[in-house]
Amino acid sequence: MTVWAPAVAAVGVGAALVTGTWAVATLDTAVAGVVAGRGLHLRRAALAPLRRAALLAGRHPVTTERPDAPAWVVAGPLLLALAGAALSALPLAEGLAVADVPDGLVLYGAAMALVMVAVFLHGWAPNSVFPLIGAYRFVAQALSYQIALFLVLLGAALPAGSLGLGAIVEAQSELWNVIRQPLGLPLFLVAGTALSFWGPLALPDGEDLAGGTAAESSGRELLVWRTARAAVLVATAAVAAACFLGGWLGPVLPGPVWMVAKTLALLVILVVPAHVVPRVRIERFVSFGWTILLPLSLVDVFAAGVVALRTST
Amino acid sequence: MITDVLSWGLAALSLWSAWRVFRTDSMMRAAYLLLASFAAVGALLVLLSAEFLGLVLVLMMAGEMTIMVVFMVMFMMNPAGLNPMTMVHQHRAAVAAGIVSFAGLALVGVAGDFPDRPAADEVTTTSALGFELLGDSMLIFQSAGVTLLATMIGAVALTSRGGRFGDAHAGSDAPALAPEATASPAPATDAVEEGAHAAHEHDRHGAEGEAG
Amino acid sequence: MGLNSLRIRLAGAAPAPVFVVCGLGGRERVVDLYAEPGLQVYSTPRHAGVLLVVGRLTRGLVAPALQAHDQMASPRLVVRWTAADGDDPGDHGDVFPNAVVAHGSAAEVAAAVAAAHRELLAGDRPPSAALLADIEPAPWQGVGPYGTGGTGMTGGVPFGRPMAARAADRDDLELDQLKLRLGPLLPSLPSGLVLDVALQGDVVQSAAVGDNPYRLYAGDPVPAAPAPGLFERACHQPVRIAELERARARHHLRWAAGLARLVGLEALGVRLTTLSARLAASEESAQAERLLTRIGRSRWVAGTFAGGDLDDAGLAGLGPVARAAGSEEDARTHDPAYRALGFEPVLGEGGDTPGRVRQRLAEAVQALRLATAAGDATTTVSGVVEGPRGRLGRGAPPPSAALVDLVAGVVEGLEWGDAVAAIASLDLDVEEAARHPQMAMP
Amino acid sequence: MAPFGAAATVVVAMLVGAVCVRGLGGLGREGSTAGGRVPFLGGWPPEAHAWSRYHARYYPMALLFLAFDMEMVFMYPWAVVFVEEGLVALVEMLMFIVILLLGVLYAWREGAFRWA
Repeated sequence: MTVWAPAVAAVGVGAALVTGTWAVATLDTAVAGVVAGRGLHLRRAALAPLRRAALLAGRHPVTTERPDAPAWVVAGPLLLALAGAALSALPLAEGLAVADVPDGLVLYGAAMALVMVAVFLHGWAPNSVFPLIGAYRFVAQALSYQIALFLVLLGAALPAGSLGLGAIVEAQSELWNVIRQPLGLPLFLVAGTALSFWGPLALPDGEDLAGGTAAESSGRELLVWRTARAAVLVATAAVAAACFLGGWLGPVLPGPVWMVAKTLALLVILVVPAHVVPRVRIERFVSFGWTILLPLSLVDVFAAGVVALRTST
Repeated sequence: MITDVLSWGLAALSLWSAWRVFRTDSMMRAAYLLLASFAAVGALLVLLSAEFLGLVLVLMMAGEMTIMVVFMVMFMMNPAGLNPMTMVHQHRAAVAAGIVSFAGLALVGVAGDFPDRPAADEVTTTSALGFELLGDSMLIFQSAGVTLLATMIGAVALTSRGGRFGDAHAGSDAPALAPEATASPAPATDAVEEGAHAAHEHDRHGAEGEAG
Repeated sequence: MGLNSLRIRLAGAAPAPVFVVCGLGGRERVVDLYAEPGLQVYSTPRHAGVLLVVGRLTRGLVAPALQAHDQMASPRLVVRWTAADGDDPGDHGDVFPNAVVAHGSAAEVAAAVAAAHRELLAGDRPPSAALLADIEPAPWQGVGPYGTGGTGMTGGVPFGRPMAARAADRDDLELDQLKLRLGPLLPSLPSGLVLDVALQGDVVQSAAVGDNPYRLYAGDPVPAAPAPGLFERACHQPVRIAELERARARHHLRWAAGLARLVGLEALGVRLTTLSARLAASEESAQAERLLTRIGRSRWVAGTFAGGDLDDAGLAGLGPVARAAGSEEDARTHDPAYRALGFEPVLGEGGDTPGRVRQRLAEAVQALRLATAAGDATTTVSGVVEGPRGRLGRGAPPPSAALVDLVAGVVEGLEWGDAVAAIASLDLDVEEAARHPQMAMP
Repeated sequence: MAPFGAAATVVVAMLVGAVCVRGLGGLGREGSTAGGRVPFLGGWPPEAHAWSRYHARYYPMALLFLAFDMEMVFMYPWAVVFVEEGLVALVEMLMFIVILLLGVLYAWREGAFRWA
């Protein structure tokens, strides 16, 4: 391994992040157009993210009176980097990963736990009421989904006997986890939507808070923040594809194509509710997270455990 | 070579951010600088082939430090450090405690029995830990569960206001001294004053406790 | 150079990012703006580059509009949407001297905004400079060891503002209370509503409605009275029931569009607004009916809204709000023409926010069905008409005046998101409240 | 060497993001005026700083989280050795989790997840 390998890896993950966020924004625009009754215009939807990005890139960011400037500068890039860290643990095909470490799930967990820090910093930094409320709301939200998110992934790791994402994919060569653990994928998608604070669970950046943690963001800063949010969604979909849909496994087509196709399919499932399901109340989500999501994910883990034991003996 | 440079850099980052914890005015910055310090230590552990421990340190500390920010902001006056203040109190005791703990840790570092070869790649700390937890340390593991349950119940009982039987204050009248005497309603105002007083005390003396 | 011009070309093709100031007589026009594909209306000026002033600015709106203008990131632009015949002169038009003036339909204005925005990006139009004086709020550095103007940890005015004061709260704790004046340009509140709230955490501890920005003061130019709407006309002359009920359904649909935006369903809001303009067509009417029924029945209403209880008392004449709480009052029950159609008021969906939401959705569906069934029947004139917000006519104050008084009580103790939804469920028109005889011309 | 790739990714993403936010002359005070720096509340300036002793009413739930965060640390190693250890592992973890779930049940009955 040469010294340049990490640099190449970083560029690769960066390219994946950029195309992924572009795909998310395109899907989002297309679905919004259909729901609004304007019909499906794929070409326009594909151009829309580039246009909006160009618009934001040319605008000078404004600060508030007495912001926590370092926190503001760190928040968006940190969120982007966390999505990048999660993606770097993901294998695109057998042996084709930046860092398919034996503790891949823990790496993913550490990155996703830090999402809470990035969002809190982003809401805290402007010293303004609505972002601040958004930040505290996200803490409540994160405390409610996080355990369930990690547990469900742990269930996927049980048959593999390893926390490495490559090993988890390989263990699905006979049967995908989505069938072996029917609860796993739906629970993960709910927790993942909460993690990416997207759609009905975009509570920290909600409309009632005039944009929440992003209420004081403008120009390039806003562009980085929106990109980072979409990148987290991409990472969520990609991890779900690897852990539940068998990642690169599939007939005829080469592995990376399967991985990308599965990720895109999951992205559609994640993006559509944003235009169909209304914002959930934070309290309702918190009690849902603790009294339904968490117990169900424990049930999922133990059911997965029983199944894994029966197949191994 | 790269590993050496990285480990020295991470050690320096860890020390620097730990030092900044006590030099900043903002509770939020103090907590997250501490998190940065922990993250650097976690990265050091990864370099020492203790991948699981390093990553899990970051995973836990991210949540823990955020909760610490939430609580510190609730408890402290001037939580953002808008007015300058000092995070260091009781200098002598603090210096003494610092020296003692440093000496203790240094003793472990110097006198401890460390392997002098890097661990083989196929040895993973994670599975070793797993066998330990399910084997010899099973009792410790299970009693941790009971301890955590006690912690949860204690925390909820102490903090939850609107319980399942209504407001926590209702029915919390002090028992009357004489059996016939009608109990006077619990003086809620006392509770307020006590709480406020305690919070005030905390603000004055609690900085180092919170930051540590 | 090539890259930059490409960026400008791309940016020019994006929907123009707009922040809306709703002036006098602008309310209905603002609703149409959200459905324009060439515009993207944002809920904070920080995301916007165009300040779009709809209708006439009043004295109470000048300072907030200037503030919002300066809060926009540069390069920025002001567009004023005046009525087709031009708004009266002397209506604070000089506040934005370099504003682009547009009039006509929402589509025409959207096109004008997009064109002006493209010129701005291409550098053919000078960006709007800051309008407020560039003075730090409190540069004074006096008393106190650190020159922040006070002593102790929380004293003084560090960086120009004091720190929040402590206050007791419901949980017997003493924590800081944020006293805020929210609105009149906060899009999550009805346009023009100024709310003085005390927040502890994200919970509204107390609230009071502030000065109505649409109120006119002595010496202000008096705008021409708006043309009476269908419901006002129905007080004095018979109108076709089909037309009246379609207008009611249209009103509720546009209210639902606003609510959809508030809960993050912007695209659904566009759909509802578009449908509201085409209710005369039977196909669109049936489509709207299906959509409203589906939303009202879905479990999401219960998941998205909660709290905001109002009891039956003191809601006389408040239409859907009163009926949701269990009142049976509906002026239409006294109209023989309605009775002939078998009209029965929709009753008692619940006196809280989800109840009011369901009530209004159900009433919109009922109105669409009545409109279909009514044929050529006309109303019987009795001087009183059941408007979409409540009873109109006989010199009664407009329902919004009473609805505004309900706001403070309904939001107390609610989490902010619930509070905003509770206010939206009241469907108040702040401008209509300002037309109350007691409010006008103090 | 794999972790270096992940680390490089994080560093590069941070740098690129930070350059976008800050490096190109952004997020400075230049170009903005005092009026524009006022936090957005809908038109009027705030009376006081927003940073304050914020009452996060969900604090009982935050304490509950700490216990479960601990539990995750035990569960990762457990998952790795699960298949090898077999039934013993399943039963032991089940015991541990049921004990913790009692805490959640109690908290839910006490209304720790409601705050408004």
